[in-house]
Amino acid sequence: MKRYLYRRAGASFITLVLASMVVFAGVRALPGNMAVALSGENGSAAAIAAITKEYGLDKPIVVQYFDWVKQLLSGNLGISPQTGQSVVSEIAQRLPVTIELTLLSIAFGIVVGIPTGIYAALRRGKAADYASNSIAIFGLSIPSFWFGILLILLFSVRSHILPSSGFVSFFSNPLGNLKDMVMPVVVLGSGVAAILMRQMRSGMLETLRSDYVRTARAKGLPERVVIGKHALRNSVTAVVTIIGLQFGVLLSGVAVTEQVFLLPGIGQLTIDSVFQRDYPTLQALALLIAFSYIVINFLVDVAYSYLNPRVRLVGASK
Amino acid sequence: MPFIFRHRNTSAKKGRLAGVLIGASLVLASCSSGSSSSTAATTASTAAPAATIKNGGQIIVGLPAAPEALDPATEATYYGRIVFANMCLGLYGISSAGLPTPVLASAAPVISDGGLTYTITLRSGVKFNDGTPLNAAAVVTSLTRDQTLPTSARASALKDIVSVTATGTDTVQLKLASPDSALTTILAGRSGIVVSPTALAKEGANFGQQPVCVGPFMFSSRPSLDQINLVKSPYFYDASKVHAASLDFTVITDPSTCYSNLLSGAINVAACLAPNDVALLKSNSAYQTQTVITNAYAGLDINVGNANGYNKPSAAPNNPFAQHPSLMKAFELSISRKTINNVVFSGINQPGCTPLAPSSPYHTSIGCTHRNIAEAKAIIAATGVSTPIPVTLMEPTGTLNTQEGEVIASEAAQAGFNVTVQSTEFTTALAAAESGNYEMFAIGWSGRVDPDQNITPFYAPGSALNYTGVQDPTLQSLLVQGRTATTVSARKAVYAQVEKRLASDLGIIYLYHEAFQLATSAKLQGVSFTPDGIIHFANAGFTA
Amino acid sequence: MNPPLLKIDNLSVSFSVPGGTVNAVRDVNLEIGRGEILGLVGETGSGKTTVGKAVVRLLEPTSGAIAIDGVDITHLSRRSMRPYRRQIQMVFQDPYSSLNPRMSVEQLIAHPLAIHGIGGRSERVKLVREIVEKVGLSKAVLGRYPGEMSGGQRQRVGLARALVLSPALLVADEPVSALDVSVQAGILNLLVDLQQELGFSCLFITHDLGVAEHLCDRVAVMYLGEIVEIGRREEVLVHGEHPYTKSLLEAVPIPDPTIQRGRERATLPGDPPDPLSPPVGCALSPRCPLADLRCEQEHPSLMAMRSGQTTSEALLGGDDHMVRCHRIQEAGLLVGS
Amino acid sequence: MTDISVAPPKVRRQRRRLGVFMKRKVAVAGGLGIVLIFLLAIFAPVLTQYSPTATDFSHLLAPPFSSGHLFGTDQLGRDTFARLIYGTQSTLEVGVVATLFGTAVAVPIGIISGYYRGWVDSVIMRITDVILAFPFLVIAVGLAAILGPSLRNAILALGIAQIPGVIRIARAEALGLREQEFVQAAVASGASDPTILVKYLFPNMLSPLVVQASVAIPGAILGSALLSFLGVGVQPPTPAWGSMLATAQTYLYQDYWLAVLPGLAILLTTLCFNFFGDGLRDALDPSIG
Repeated sequence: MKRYLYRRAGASFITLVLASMVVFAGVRALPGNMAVALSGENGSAAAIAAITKEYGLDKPIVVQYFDWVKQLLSGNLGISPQTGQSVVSEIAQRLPVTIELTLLSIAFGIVVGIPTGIYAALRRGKAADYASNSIAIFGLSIPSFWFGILLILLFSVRSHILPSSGFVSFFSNPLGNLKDMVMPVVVLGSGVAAILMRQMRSGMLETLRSDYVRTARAKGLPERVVIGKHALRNSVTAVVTIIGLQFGVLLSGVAVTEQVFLLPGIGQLTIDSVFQRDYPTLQALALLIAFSYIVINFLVDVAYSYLNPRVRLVGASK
Repeated sequence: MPFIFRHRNTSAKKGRLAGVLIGASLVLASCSSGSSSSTAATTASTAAPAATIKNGGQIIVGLPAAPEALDPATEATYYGRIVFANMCLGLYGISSAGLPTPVLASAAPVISDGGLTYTITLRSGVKFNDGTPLNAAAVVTSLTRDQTLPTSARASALKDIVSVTATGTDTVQLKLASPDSALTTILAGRSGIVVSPTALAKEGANFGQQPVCVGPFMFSSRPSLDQINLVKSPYFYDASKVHAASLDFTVITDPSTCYSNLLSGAINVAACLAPNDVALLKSNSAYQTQTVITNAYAGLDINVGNANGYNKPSAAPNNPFAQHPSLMKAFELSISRKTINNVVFSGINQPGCTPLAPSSPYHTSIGCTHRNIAEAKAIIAATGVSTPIPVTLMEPTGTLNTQEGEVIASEAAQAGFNVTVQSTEFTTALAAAESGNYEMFAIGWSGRVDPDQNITPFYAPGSALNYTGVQDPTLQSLLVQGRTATTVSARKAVYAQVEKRLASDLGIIYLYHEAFQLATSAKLQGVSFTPDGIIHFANAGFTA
Repeated sequence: MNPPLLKIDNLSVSFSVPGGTVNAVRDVNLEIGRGEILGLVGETGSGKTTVGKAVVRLLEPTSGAIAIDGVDITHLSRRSMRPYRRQIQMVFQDPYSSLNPRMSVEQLIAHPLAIHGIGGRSERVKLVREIVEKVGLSKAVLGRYPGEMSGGQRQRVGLARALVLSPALLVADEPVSALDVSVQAGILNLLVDLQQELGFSCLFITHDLGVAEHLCDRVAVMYLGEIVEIGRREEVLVHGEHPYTKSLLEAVPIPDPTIQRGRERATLPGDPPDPLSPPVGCALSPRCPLADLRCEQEHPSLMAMRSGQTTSEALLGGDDHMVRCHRIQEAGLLVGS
Repeated sequence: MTDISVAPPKVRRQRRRLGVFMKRKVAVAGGLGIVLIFLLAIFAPVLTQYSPTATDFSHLLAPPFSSGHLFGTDQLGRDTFARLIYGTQSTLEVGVVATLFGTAVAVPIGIISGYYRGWVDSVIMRITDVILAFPFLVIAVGLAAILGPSLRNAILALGIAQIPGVIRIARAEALGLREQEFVQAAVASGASDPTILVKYLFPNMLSPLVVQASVAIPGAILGSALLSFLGVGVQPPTPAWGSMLATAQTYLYQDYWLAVLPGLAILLTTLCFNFFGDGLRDALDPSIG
């Protein structure tokens, strides 16, 4: 087991290193460089030279990369040329917003998706099953930006129930914070709920058909125990995997929702940085997203290998 | 920067680019000219009723893009100027008539030595927003920093100043290398902002995170890039006239969101609206709108001599306009500036065919060509080029820009131009323009006070902004005359010829002068929107 | 003396798994003569399938050698292995997963012929029809897909696919254990008939002693990767001496597929040890009623029941009933003398 | 492993048939919807007299059912109905071609990765991890910035975005299949690797791939709508639902129909594909239920 973990961690590390290289090269492959973008319309040669020098853009890209890695290792992600703030503090300000949005969306997905999935599986073939499945497909099909706009039209513009946008910290105004989060969470969470519902339903059906659930029923165990204890527990592995993957998807996919609801998270910052050629911020962000994706993947794999030891043995026979 | 909903007025994007200007980017009539710039239309849809303004209240302003770090020496965006105008006053400012007016200085500078020495006397009893008194030494510190800081965005504007000395506690003397009549104007921009030496010593390079200047409001916090909070300053010399308790700026990139936020009351001042939404608000008595026509303009750059990049020798690229320059006139005749303005911009901009704003004292009305398909077709026929003539029009991404391209394509098609609109991400488009990798590029300029700065950078050989690669000796000699002429009337005469020359389609087809728009809650009075597009809240407050 | 058709010398196969190394097969020696059926019996996980897969080279041995007709094929390249592939064919345990569901019966059986370039198109068709008839299927099934057939029919297709190449050796890995009992006998009888008709040798892997007794000439019993007893059918299955063999024999077969699993389990107390850390001494010692200190400390070797000689010596003397047990060797010597 | 059930097969079969029939109705509806959408794309010129690109500056933002325009006009006076109908063409092109491209590239890589495992697999998996770790939007914006915006590059970006996921699916299938006895049987009978990959592995992963594609097509349509929002998708004046939606945001308060209609079109199309894919999944892989 330990060796498996080490191997898996090693692979993750390699992925991260590769990712950092791709980020670095990719950012520099964008047309128009940072010095030009920054010094802007009237950038004098002197200003361009100053920026070029300050950010070391005149050095060979390999040297720049190692300079950056050196910086990274000392915990310094540089200064954002757009804001003059350190990239670390800029991200630190925004990350909690994105994480809150992501966590709440997953929570929403779990709360809505899992019970619906169980219910649909138990009522298999009945109207309720088709209805919930159809709604789930609906949830998967609706364009998130459009959904967001519709919600704003309905709940903010027509009826002033919810704020159309904005963000207050949970710690300064918990109720306001939750109100701000309702619509974005519904938009993002509906997709998660749909996926979880479908996964839960098919997992449940599979377990319900299995021998040991049949045995448990035959033994006369009450239905609630059979479902709660046996079937549910058995569907958990797949659901854990999905939640982990969704976490990664959401972290990197919140940009649109953040944009629609004006949430100051990292998604929007990422896109802004692309457009502004803010190399330090963009590099840090892409690495952060890659890192969190890899870490989540790693955790899911580890969790999975604990839940289902057969995974570990893949690679055993030749 | 907008991401999805990039249908902001072109001004936002160009303004951002434009923001990265030298300090003298304020739009106003030159101080040496006596001519008025009253044509800058400041119109309020609802006449401001004379109601009493209460003290207190929170003004929340929606801006379409975020300012950079709030350091007057390095900040370079238009939206940064709006923030500074309310917390970082300069030696001079711009009056509502568009003229430089003393702010921290007590009077206009005393110019001596044949224009080489400027003596500025400071207003007395002024304190920075940390209580530090304003004196000549502080001015010297700020100006020297503007000139010497490596990342300074002000250095080039101040390059003519050779020395700055405090000749008394309240007097500063500037020595110039050569006479520069625009200096007062420059000092009415960010270059003239005086920062607290105490705060500067304390914060050093981080001054932009905790800026301290003189102003009606003082910096409170910036919890994120998109949120700037100011509070009323107790140190301000004119604090009795400041009504609002706080002034917050919040960035809203999406105009629809801006609109819904204004309607829901989340903001009470909107500088982030789309033209069509402003038009909607005009009929809503709960809001008032203001529009100013600025020095910013938009046009179509046509690649006639930039085959290999702006810094390479001029060479004609392989496109119909470079091969047959008269096609530019045909193209101009095939489109209607008025239609573009009405369809895309709800009629808010001012159609025009020169780089000089109608309000500029150097502007001479020459009468633009009007759409004339028959004439356009005749010109095309004369060139012998077979139609339809394929043209690729590069438009920066954004809904309004794309629509502008589509209107142009739709109109030019009738004359025989097959225009393909190529929506291109802004920085990518700039890179393509610099390297000469384009045919036609819809791009504007944020505008300058001095006419030369609105023309020369785009026509000078080897200039980074000379995307078209045009080389016109006649124009060059006229521009030299314009720079060396000393009187306003003499310069005006030169620029009349320049405008005429430019109207003959050298490489840029000018389309319109941009309007900036503002919508405020009707309850908020005393908001002053000056012709330079700057919003002043010093005397603003709520009525009920 | 001609070499035996199949000779396995000191075959070991180990897998590295995250917790260490599992020695699935340890020092196995086996010979199969022409026309002989050797039964390889043992519990699930005893390594019998691994031996089978190593023989058809689906698994790489860690050490040891496998020879066909005296030719060492252990390390042959893919290409040089090809002619020998034709000689060794395998029938798999699960007829549901051993047939490509996207191929028709005809394609399934003809494909090995095509791979080995046997015959022209028409000849292949003929060969396929012949073998299909031989395995007791009608020509009507040729166009069918595996999903449309019963388990018994599928296993007949599996047999046909293996035998169409006229192999010299058939490795049959529990060919009936996945089938209903009612069908099992039919397949087994078919196998016996075909073997007699075609004369191939067979390595028959099973956990079912009854099946082995019905079919095999000789039987080898495996436990934890080792052969613990080997000999002629009646020597092992009637007079089996190894405590493990005995426990297998004591487990009375019950003709009910739902209890089939129980039959794989010997009646010894406890479970087989963790293959990651096998006992130092005799593999069976933790479960064996006869085990003493020596059994726990010293690994017994395989010795002839009557002569007490080690493998090669005993074989020369025609003594081919061998047991891997300290206690039985002691007792057996007494009996034999 | 196979379960040999002792349950009476008749009852089971009947119950399943009923379920399958019910599900099939929805799937058939989805399939018919897809056919209808394709027909709309093909017969667009017959269905409307208006050109989707013809502007009419005298009838801007006309509401639905006015001045001869069924769904009204847009901000440039173009007929919204015509733009919606013609928009199916580019929308479908993006969805289908991007998915075909992504699948065609990814499947061989995934099969090789899963079948050979070892270092080949490690290298491929690391690379796909790296791609997966990047947000799709950054890849899309980057590609569009580097290659320039066009329909072809939008398709390229959307196709590339699908590759890692499809590789994973193909690899997982190959990993599972290679342990299947019929693949081992092929090895044992001396089949060459190319034969095994093409004849044994690929045909047996078709159903998950087809299902994946039926989900990926609507995914790509949604993605192209996003790209249009970024201005890096389908170029004007070609009508595409995504760019129509993007433009409509500006006129949300004047003419909300402009946003509602293309949004509905995207929703209905993705619904059809998803329903169809769902039914397909059930038909091809009954174990999912």
